[in-house]
Amino acid sequence: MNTVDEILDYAIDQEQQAADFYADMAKRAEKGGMKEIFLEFSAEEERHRDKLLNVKQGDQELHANQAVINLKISDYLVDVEPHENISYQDALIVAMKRERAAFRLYSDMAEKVTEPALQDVFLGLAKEEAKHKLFFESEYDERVLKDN
Amino acid sequence: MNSMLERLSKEFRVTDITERHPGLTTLTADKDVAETLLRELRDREGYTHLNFMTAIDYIERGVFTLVYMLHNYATKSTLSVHVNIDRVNAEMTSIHTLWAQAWTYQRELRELWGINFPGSPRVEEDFCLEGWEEIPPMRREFDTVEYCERTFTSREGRGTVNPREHMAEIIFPNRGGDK
Amino acid sequence: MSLKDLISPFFVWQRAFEKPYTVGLKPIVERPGAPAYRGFHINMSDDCVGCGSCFTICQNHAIDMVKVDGLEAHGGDSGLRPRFDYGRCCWCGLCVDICTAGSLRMTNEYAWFTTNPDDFRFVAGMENKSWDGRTGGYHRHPDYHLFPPKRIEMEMLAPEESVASFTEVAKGYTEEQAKLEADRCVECGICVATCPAHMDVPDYIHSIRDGDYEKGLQLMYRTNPFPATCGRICTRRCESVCPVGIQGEPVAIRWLKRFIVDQVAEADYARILPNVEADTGKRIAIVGAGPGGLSAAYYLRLKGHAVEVFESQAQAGGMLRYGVPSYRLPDPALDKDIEHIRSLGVEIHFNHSIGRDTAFSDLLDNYDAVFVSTGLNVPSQMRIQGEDHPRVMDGLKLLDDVANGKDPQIGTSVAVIGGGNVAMDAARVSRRLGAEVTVLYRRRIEDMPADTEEIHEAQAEGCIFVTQAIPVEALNAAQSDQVTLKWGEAEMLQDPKGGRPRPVLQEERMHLDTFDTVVSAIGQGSNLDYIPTEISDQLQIKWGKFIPGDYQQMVLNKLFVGGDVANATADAISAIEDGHHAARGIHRFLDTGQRG
Amino acid sequence: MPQPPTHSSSLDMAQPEPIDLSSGKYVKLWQGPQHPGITGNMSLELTLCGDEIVECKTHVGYLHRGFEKFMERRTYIQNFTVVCRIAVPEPTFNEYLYSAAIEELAGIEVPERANWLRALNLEMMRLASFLMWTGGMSGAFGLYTVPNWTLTYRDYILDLFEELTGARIYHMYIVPGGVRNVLPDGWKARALEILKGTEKMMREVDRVMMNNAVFKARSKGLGLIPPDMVDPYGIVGPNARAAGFKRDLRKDEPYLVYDQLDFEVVTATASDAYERAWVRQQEIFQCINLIRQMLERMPDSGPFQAQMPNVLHWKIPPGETYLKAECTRGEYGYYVVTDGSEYVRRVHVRGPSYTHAIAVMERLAVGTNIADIAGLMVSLHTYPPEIER
Amino acid sequence: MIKSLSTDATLANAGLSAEEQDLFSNARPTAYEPYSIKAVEDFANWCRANSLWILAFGTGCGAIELRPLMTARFDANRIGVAGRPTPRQASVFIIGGYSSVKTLKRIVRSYEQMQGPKFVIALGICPVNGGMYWDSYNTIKRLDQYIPVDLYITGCMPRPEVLVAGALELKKMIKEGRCDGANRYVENFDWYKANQKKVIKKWDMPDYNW
Repeated sequence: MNTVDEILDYAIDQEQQAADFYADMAKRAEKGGMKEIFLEFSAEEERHRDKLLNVKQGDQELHANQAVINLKISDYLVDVEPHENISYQDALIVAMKRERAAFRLYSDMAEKVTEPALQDVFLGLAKEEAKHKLFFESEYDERVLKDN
Repeated sequence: MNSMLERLSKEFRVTDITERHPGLTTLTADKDVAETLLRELRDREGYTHLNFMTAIDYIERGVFTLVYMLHNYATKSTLSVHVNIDRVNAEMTSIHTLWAQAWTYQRELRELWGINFPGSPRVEEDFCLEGWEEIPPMRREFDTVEYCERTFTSREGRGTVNPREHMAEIIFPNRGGDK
Repeated sequence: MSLKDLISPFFVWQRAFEKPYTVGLKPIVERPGAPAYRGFHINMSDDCVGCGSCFTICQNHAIDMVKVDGLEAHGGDSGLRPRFDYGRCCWCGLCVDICTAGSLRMTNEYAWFTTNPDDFRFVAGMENKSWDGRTGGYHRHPDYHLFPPKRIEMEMLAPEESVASFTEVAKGYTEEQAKLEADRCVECGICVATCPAHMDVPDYIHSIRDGDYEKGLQLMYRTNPFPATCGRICTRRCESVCPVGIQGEPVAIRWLKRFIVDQVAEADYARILPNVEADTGKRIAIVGAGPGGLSAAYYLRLKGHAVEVFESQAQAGGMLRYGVPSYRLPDPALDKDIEHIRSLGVEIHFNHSIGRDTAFSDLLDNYDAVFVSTGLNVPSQMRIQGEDHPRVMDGLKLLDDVANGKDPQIGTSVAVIGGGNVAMDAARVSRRLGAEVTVLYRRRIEDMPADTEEIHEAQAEGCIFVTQAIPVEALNAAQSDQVTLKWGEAEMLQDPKGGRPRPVLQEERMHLDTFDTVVSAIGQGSNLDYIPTEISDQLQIKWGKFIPGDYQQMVLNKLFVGGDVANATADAISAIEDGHHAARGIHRFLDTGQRG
Repeated sequence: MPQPPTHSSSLDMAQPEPIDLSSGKYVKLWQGPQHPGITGNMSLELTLCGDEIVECKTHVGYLHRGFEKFMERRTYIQNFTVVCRIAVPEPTFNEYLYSAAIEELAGIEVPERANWLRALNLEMMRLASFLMWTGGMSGAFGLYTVPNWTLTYRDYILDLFEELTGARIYHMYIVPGGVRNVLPDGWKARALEILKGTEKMMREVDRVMMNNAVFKARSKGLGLIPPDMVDPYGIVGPNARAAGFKRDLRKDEPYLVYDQLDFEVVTATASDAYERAWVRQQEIFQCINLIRQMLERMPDSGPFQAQMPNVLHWKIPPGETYLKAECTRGEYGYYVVTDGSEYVRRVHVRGPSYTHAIAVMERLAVGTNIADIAGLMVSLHTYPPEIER
Repeated sequence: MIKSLSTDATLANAGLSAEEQDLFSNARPTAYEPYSIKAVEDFANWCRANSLWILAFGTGCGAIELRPLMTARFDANRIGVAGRPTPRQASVFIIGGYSSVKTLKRIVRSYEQMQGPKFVIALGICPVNGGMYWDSYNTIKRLDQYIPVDLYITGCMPRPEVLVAGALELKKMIKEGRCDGANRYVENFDWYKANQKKVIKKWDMPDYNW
């Protein structure tokens, strides 16, 4: 991965894989209502993919310097294995963890490469994933940690 | 004071003697002894001042209660003499010879309550009202709002909405207790 | 006549050299009204809640409550605003004195003349007038009240006494206290719209003033078959919008409700309350004997339908019995409500679990309608490392054990995690079991979803509150019957999109504390596993909750849902209304075949 | 000084021989209701022989609003705003007596500070009312300077009222349970300043009016009230005090804080128009003195309203009471009957003008001159709205 | 408002007894015709505006604020306002608040006795829509049903300051020729009379001329 386009292609592929993963989960989900949730997640990932496609075509830009809140919820949660009878809470954990992993990956890559242009792309992608993580963490904060 | 009230209850068969507050006592006297009682109170007991006289319409009991408020300057005590009279063909002995302002009160009572005081000067004359054609207005059955709506006109364009009903209509039209 | 008498009048001349008293020819400008002058009205329309107290007190009928453009009725605001008729107003200021919201006042403007008498009419605060923005004028003195601003204190067990047993903490009003408290109601009816069940609050409070408690009970049962319960543990959204509470304390609607129920003996219920209508021959199955299910059962039974309730537990009441500790809701009170429902002929099958003992599809096949109200009974996991530690327990289980008379073995030091009502209950129950209790909560006290009252009582009973504390791990402690909780401090971060602030863990500020037991009470979810996939696939379910249509009806015509498993608020009164509304829908559906 | 008679004889209420208007000897003349020489909206039906009045009949009812009727359909708190309209120039006494009667029937104890503020209001009202009367009295005898002074100072007092209560005329300040507001900052100093000016002005009025040869000549001997007329006619207040009766409710049956204040009842011997004016003149000074005493001694802090129930549905147990206070014209009284409901069962307002303007006026007018009738009327100090309510 | 429908040239004066019929005229009122030359009419209006003579008839509580108005503090004499004892000399009739039915009779009588051009100011709330006495059996609720009103001043009571300002406003209106109340009375005479007779039960007076 030496060019910006290559990196973006990789990232787009990752998002596509995620979308497919959730679509597959939706098919397999047994619990009432979880199908819709996974389809929503899948759609969310497709939105991410589309955004990167736009970036690749030059219609949108990635911002390496934007500030994204890190709620750090996923940092201390245990890993959950996705399965057919997964609950909403666990599904969110899966999603958060996936976004967190991607975020870590891009951050590491940014540290490793020396070329500033590539570094910017990786940082931009990391921020993008951080935003995605924030989306799921907010959702978790709102719907699971509601203390009723 | 007490001895006087005792004497009154013996001689005039007054009842319902109640002290309302220090210095104000109410009692009820029969219609036929009322005038004598008032004269007695004025001449022998020092109740020389007639504060006022008025009537209360106890429509549920079918009586007018006439109230004579007398005051004794020497003992600083006030006596409220109640006399119940029939609402139908209401009539009472005039006391205009006892106090000079009494006939004015009697004119008022005649006009606003429809209580007659035979022999009272100018009692037939209009007092507050002029050309009044309805039942005397101070009687309880006279509905002043209904009369106003019938006789006078109010400005148009008014109208109010009850908050509770309004909210029920907007927020929960099909909910709540069955109507 | 003396000479002096002739001369002395000439003293008038000495005034000829004085400065005249006369005011100038623009007296309105020169002489504004005094700072407390009762002039023309002004209404802070944003603060006004449209309660109509001004309308009620106005002896001249000078005020109309009118709809105004741009204002809609919503919870706590009728959307109406007072319109003043200056062909009636006498500027007595009673409307200002009674104004519950404190939004209405008078300016010191006093001049208005016109050739058209119909001009003298305006909606204060909504129409532009020359005196808008004036600061002077009459307002109510803070120490002057036309109704008592403070509520009558409910007598409570002292904290040291209350932690010693499970005796009910609130002692209930005496008749005298209840009448005084009922007297504070201004009868605006704003609470009615806000109450999920739309109870006729002003009316039953009125019946307390009249001393007619039987009528009060009848009024309550029109919309709520759990008055004894709600009179103790209702979340009372009515009180949160009570206009009396804007400048004082809201009317204690909950305690008054409880008072009415306490006045009427259960034996008299049958005489006072409505009886069952003639049998319709329809059969209805209800899943779950919680407030939602039993409320539906009650109203359906009244209409003459045969009702069967399936309950997996050994007793009816659902969360009210197993989730609410008895110092808040003693069993006799709950039983009073439930017994009346059962006395009408509602049949409850105990220890009967749908999915296990009867298939869900059988219900749909065998009954004319099915109402599902299974509640939220699965505690949410914290999903942190070490959560499976034997000394970590969930709050619902603790409450369940205590309700069933089992000893949960919590030891003497307990950490409760969470800030909801379950957490408060778990904490206070633990106190009663003799433990030192620490409550750890992610956010601040004011963010706690638990009742303020409960928080205060928990504090009074000696629970220690540690806020902005996020548990991250449960570790083995030195002693095997203890657990060490690793938790970090949190900073509150404003959500840029709005919403309540979110806590963010600060890794550098971690703590390790050791407890005998850690009780997690961070929330509950539903369990809908009893519904087979082929049915649930047809239904609208999201986040573990049903999404019902009108009249609580699902896509399957026969299926109605309600309670915590179908609403966002997840409290008893909402469940009761869901049940009532579903009953209305079921009756309508069975009667006319109409969908909602 | 004549002593009040203990026994009064029966009144001779036999009507005089009807006057034969067709004889041409008599003229019938209506004075009022539209007439500058009349106090308020009322009228006198005079029969004249030359310019001497041989018969006088008072006609009232031009201001009849039926208060006692519509008060029966208003709640207790609503009525408090209504009652002040019963006597326009002196609304405060209505507010006080109505509130006090309601409080007595409802068993409400008013805080001490509210009592001082109430008494202060009553005395200020008395002062303002007397000032207006002084203007009317001198105006009735053709002295138009004095009204310009007194009405201006009355206006200054109304300014004080405005600051304290929020209104000039209808203060609606004394409310069942207490008062509505407390003295604003600096109010006392301004009040003392105005009292000083009023006192100075009243000394000048003393010279210009009371020591005026014309005024003396016209008012002395006019409308003489003999002492034996006082009780049978129910004459009260300054009219009775001018006839030698030392009767003042503030002294005899003290209400509010009057038992803590230092004052003497003013009396005169012959109750003619001049002496009645003189008594009122002295009472103005007494009034100023009382206000000063109160300003000095009244508490500056503390509650000013009793613990009140919710007035929107205030019920008062059955009962009846009659409360009275000494207003500028004498005994002002409220007779209130309650029946346990949210509405008052019966309110009767006893205004001293009731007898002064009708029975007394009709008697005193006979034999006086047509030119003096306005002066006689003002000297009795009558307010028509309290007669017919 | 309805225009006069009656074509009768004379009034019936039905309230009068036979012997009184001869004592009063039965002519109908006539409307005021402005001068044909505008300058003359303007000058006449200027004169009228600067001598507002008020009828000294305190019909209700509003009279209480007329005293400060006419004395030193507010001194309405400055702006040409003076009190007149008789309606024949007065051009402004100030209705001081509520009017009872008994007073209304005298108000009508006084108003009709006033020489034109004449103007009516209604003080306070009661003449507008009944005010405090909206449920009183003895007060009228809308003054404009019985006599025409040129200017309303709201308040209870309107303060002397507003009365001064109101008088200045009336002056302005007169100068602009906008005060046509008296003409309205003539044009809708039958309507006003019908309203008056509806509430004044004892109509023992002529219909218009005194």
